[in-house]
Amino acid sequence: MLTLQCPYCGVDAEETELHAEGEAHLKRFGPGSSDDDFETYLFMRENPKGVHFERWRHSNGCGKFFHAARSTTTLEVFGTYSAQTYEPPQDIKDKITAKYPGWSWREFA
Amino acid sequence: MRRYSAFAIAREAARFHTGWERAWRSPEPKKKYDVIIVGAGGHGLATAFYLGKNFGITNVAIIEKGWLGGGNTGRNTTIIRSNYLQDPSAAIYEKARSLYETMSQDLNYNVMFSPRGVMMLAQTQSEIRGYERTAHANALQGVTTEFIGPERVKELVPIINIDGPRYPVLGALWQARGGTGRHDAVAWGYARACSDMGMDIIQKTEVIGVRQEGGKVTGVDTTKGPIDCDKLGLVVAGNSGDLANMAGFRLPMESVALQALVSEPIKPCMDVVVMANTVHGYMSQSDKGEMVIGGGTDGFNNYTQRGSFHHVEETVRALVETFPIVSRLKMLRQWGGIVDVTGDRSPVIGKTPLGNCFINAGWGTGGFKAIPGGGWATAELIAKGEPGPLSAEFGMDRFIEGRFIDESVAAGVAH
Amino acid sequence: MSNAVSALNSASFEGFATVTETGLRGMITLRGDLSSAKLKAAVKAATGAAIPDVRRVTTGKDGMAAWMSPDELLILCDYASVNDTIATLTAKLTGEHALAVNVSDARAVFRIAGDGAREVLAKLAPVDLSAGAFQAGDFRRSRIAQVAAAFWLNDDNSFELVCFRSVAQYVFDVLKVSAQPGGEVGFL
Amino acid sequence: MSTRLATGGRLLNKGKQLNFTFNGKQLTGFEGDTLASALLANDQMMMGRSFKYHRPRGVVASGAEEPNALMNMGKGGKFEPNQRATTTELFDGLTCASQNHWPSLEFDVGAVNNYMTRFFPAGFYYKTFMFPKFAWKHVFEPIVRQSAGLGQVPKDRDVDTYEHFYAYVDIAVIGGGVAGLQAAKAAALSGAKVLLMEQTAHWGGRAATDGGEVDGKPVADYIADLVAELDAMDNVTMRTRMMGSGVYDHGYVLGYERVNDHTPGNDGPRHRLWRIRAKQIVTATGAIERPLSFAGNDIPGVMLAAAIRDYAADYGVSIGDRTVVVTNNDDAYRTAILLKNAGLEVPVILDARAGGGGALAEEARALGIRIENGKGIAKVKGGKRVTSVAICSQAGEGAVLEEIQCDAVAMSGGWSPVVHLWSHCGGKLTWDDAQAHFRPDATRAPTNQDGIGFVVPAGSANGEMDLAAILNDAHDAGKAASKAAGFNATRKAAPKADAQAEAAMEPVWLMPQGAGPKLRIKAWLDFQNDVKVSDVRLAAQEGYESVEHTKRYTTLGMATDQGKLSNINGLATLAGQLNAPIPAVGTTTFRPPYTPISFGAIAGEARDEVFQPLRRTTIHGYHEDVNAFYEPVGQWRRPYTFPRKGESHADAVKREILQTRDSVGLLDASTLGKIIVKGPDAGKFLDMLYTNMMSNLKPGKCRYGLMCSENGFLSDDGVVARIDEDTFLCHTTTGGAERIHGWMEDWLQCEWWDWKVYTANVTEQYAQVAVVGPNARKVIEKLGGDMDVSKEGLAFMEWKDGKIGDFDARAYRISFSGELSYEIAVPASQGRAFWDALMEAGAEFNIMPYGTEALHVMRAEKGFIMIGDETDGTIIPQDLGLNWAISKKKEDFLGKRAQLRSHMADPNRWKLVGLKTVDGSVIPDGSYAIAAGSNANGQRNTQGRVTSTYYSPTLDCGIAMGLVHNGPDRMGEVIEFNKVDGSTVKAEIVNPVFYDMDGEKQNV
Repeated sequence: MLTLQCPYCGVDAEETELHAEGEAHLKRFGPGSSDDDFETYLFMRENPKGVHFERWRHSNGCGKFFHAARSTTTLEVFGTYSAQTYEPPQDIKDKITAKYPGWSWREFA
Repeated sequence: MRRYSAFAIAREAARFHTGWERAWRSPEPKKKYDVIIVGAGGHGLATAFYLGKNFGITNVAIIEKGWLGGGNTGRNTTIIRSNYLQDPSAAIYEKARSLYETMSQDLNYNVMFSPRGVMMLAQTQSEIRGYERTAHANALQGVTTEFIGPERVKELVPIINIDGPRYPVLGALWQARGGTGRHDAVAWGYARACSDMGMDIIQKTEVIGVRQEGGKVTGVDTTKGPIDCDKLGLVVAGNSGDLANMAGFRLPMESVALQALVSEPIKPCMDVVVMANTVHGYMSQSDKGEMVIGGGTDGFNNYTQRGSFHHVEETVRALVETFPIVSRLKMLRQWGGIVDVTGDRSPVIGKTPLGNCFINAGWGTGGFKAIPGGGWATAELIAKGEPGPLSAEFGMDRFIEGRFIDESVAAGVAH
Repeated sequence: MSNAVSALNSASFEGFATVTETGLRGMITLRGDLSSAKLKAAVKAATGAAIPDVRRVTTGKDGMAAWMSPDELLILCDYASVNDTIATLTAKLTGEHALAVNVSDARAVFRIAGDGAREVLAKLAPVDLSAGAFQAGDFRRSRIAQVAAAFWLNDDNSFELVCFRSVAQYVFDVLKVSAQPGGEVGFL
Repeated sequence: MSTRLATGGRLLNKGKQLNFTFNGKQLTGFEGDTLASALLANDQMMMGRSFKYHRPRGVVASGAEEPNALMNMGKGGKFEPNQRATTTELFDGLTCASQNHWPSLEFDVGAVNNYMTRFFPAGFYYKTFMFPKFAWKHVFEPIVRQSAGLGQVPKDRDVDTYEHFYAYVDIAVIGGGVAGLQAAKAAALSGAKVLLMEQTAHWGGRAATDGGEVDGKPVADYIADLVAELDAMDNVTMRTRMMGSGVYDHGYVLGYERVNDHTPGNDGPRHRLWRIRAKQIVTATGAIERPLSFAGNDIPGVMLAAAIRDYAADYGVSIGDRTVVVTNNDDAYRTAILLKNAGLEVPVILDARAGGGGALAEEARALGIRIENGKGIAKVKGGKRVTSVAICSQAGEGAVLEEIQCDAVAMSGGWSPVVHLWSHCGGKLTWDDAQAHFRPDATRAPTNQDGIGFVVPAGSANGEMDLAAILNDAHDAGKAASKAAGFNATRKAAPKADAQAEAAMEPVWLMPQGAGPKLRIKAWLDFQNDVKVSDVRLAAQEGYESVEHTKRYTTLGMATDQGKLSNINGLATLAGQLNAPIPAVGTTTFRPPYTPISFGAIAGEARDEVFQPLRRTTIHGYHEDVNAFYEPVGQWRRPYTFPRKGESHADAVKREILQTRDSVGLLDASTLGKIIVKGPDAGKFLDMLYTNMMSNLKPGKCRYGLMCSENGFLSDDGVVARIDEDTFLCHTTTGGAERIHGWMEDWLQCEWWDWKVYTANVTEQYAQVAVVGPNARKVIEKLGGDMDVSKEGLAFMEWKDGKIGDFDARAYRISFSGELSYEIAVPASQGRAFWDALMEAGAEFNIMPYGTEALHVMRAEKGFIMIGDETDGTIIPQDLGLNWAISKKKEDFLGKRAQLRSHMADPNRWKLVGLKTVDGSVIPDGSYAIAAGSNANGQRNTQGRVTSTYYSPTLDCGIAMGLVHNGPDRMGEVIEFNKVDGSTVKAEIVNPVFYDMDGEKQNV
């Protein structure tokens, strides 16, 4: 039963206030993109054993979508941050690096 | 292999059972095998078994990081049914169901297949239509099902509340020859038979790398050193993404927790399996008398084998509503397993971007009931290098083409 | 407006706290840039209230403003004056990207009063409702059992709770279950 | 025999006698008794039958670990099976019965299994019952099921209520024994908010029973002072009868409070499930004594040594007059000493240790008790009650040295910390060789969301067995927890305790250590499930070497006590057989709950009417008044039809349709979603959301639109009205409002966050009524008001604000039935009044309400698709001939790229057509159009399926819509649809618009 801090309203929200919305930082591919890119966008998932960047919505709360960096093996949360970003903030990346030196996730590390 | 029978038990009883031999050997790995299967769960062992039985390929190792049958095979709610809507699903699940019918005899190991009947309750008009559609599809697929009315539901399951104030039972899709089996026994029975064919089941050995050359697989690295092979099968529900990473490709899958629970045992009161998808719960009674209960998956990626308690809560309240007498029973134990869920929630059986490397994964919540069918189809795929009719539609290419096998169209949840 | 009735017509229940549907209330969803001077002035003009801090309510002479999200307030006022309040807001927000819409009839409001009020809510909402954690003027969107709701604490230690009108009966029913005599917890 | 003593019974109120019945017998006990102690006081040692062999079972323990004494409790709506007698507080009027026997506890036919023990070893059922093929299901399985199962099935609906409670604390302390109390105090001194919970009704655990001194006073006094002190602290909450049932991720703890189990007539809930969030959790859950494995250790009268002590000291009950004590440690001597001091006989203490015991042994010896070192029990004799024990050397194979008459045996195999709650969330264990048990490994605690340990074990739960060490450890645990929770830990020192020193225990996993097969087959590990030493050895011999394999093969530890007594003994037996060290074999996983918790408590308040929220429109009261027949649609309940007295549903639907087509009907359409989309980029945004163009819609106009998922599939439809330059109002399907609103917010917040668009879900602000039929205009006009609803004043696909009667209304001139139709929105608070006004105004036209079924039939007659019927999540708009609603001009919209993929662009996809049966009958719902031949899997080929099928009252025949291969090119062709009975029905492929093909009626 997870607790995540909503970066918008500051609430330490338990999971029943939240809705999981899948992998974060997916790049949308629309008309004109290749079949491979489009398949990757819609279906191919990082699914790591380790740190996962993911989307959540504070659905029974302020209604905002946000991102979280969370370990799928220990459920440690390295931070939550705005959904209006293209990559995780540096301080969160640093925190992950401190715990898992050499980690990487798609385009960033 | 010494056959199991009542006579054998009587013989052994006389000498205090000191004469029973090992059900399976515990060998050290050889340097090379024709085929390596990663994962000694139900699907992995069944794949190996049918490689031997149907194709005569017995120089096979099954490598397991824990103990055989210790993943989802030993954690599910043991439901066996084949009343699926789409042709490819109905074909493979019906194949599996029919193999379950004779499995105890085929393996000389009683897997306690109990064709007690499975019903899926219709509690909304759209569920009625969905299940009537399934019944019509099944009639053409050679799967025996029927849509029954609420009175028949009550007759088959006297403890059900068909007049619930919120969601009265309007009918059900009934598969009389669906049922349950003893999950551990399925793994143990296959393991014993595989071992008897000379295959090596290598437990407590983790695959840590996939070796390849020129785009083709050559072997695996394990915690017991490298092992070569001509062909590799990845059959590791819950860990498919991890293995795929080692082999250098990504999958259209995510791993999430699925939870189950049992009550304390009571005397027999329910002789069928009931699934109530509108309210998200299903229940059967085990031979020990426990009510075996399951519900939906968590929404987030997870490898901890611990789910979130509010899903247990949602499932339990659904069952208290559907079966009011369970209110004063007690939850004895809850647990979780990790399932791989694909983009259309149907499995993948097919080739991978790596040559001679094949995959069976993504069964979501439907893995146990498919074990013999999945094993049968995967064995054919590995032996021939190309999918046979049972797995033809289950390749990963479907995600590029937009050709999905979506079972959720008939029911909110697929179990 | 003689035809207008609230969801439960001011139904009430007396348990170890008192639960009352408070009747019709003016409510406006206001979306916009909460940091803009124009919006601040508009809310002031319409209600007399200041822009609330995160998860707080403010009160003015003509109404209240509650923090719903980083770009949304719930404005509360008399039911009869809601159209005027919207008109004021809209006029003051001319030229600004904003949305002010009447949601008075889309919602129901309950008051939970009495010593046990905190506990009645704490049986239904995953929120720390202890006196130290939840104080007068605090506002929280969460859920009540299985539906979304928002509530705040008044200076008189009573809670007011807003939910969607269609589930007013459900919310009233679960509040009644929570407030049943004999159900006092003795924790909060 | 067991009986009440004249002395002892510190938990009893002997002034208050209580009456209860067991198996129909009227018995009495005292306030403070457990059901088990009261039964024992009435010489009722036998309390049940075992699971597999139906052997007689007596109580073996005094607490939550009890595997045998399980009862069918209560009657009717308060009946509950499998209730543990040892944790059930006695109350006046309690009724219970023993389980798993027929016809009676004393004479049980099922006990025949007992005589077949040898033929039923572990896993025997995997090896037989295979022939003939269907014999398992029809012959063997029913026998197995009937003989298993323990408790009876409840018959009646539960009459009690349950609730949840959310609590947030800094530190939750689980266990109110001396360690829990001490830890709570240490934690509370830091200022942290502490919740202390204890599963029984009493504070202090067993420390007071076992004696010792703390800070110079008797431990019982120290506990009383500690309780008073904690009680006085504002930052501490203390709850008895509340079990810490499970520890979950991120500091979540479930507390299972049995509020009224002991006072069943009181107001309030029966159970309360606390959902606690704690920064830190202290597990002071104590330890459980282990049985010893010797032949006949399951015979009633053989009990844990500490339990015998508890019954004597706490409840004033003696288990027998002559109790043999058998042990591998010093603690059991306390039982002998207490019994002797109570005037009972202890004929011998058998100490398996060659070197014997320490100071406690000296004390026992001084009391004149015979002590035999290096000795053990070869065999217990007796049937339903112990009659004697045969003594042997522990080192040998069981040659009998002497037989001693006795009526009770007190056994102790050492103590195992209760590590369950530590382990639930991943806390790891370490093997303690000296005490032969697993204890928490403090370096590998379960971690929380911040990656730090959040569970701290305390006292004997942490492997400390001596009073002084327990208090020290608990004090440290409280300090550690407060520090980890962000407080300054107290500087106060731990109290000084003094208890008798104990000599080291020596592990004994089998007694005697060389016991042969004949003894091993009688040496029980799991009393309830009948698993013996021989079974575990057999499992290992057959290759079930993993502890999980052994557990599952033998059912060891899978009984209702979840192996609290059997796990370590079983594990050690397995390790012995495998010749491996115990820690290398490992443990099974500990899963919640610690002891079983009621489903009622888990479900909480969510039952009956509030099982799930029921959404009601403001017109719902009308539907109730006229007894509408409902269908659930999402959480709404919509009228399916409005049957009149004596009318069938089908007839009612027919009447509603004919009347609407003929004159006028009313539909409560309030459930349709309504979402405001406003801002300078609103048009651009809707162009991305809908497949068709919305930005060029003129204010005052309406347009039907389609929405697809990014995967290309049709997900929702509805009418969009442009309110002004900046503002649109989007209608969604009934189930779609929240989903589509979330979908909009998702794209606005996560992809196009620079677009200036605000949305608001105003679905419930309005009651919406469809006034439908040739007389619709007349009804509206009759209400008066200032709105011009004439053909010119409000043209088809326009909307307008104004007054209808007294009502502020917004009217949309749209039609889903093909008739002249107005959808009118009024403020929800006036919805019922508006509906009533329409009903009144329409009376002269014989107006009547119609339900969702009439709605469905009328739209099908008109060839309109319905989301959820024509679509099922696998359908793209092109399949439904909706290409006209897919913009060719737009570069991009959600779903566009997906629809370009090979399978979706495939001309062979099934396409929408109308279907008319040749014989006028109705095609069954869900039917498939069959094609020649079969596929490679032997499945019959198909060429289409129906999506909607109805009897059309308007056309008086069966009509349907369906998807057919090349359908639109095959007009006039007759194809066959299957029925479940194997027959088929023929239908002609026709245009899907059956009614008013040119749309004249809606346009009048």
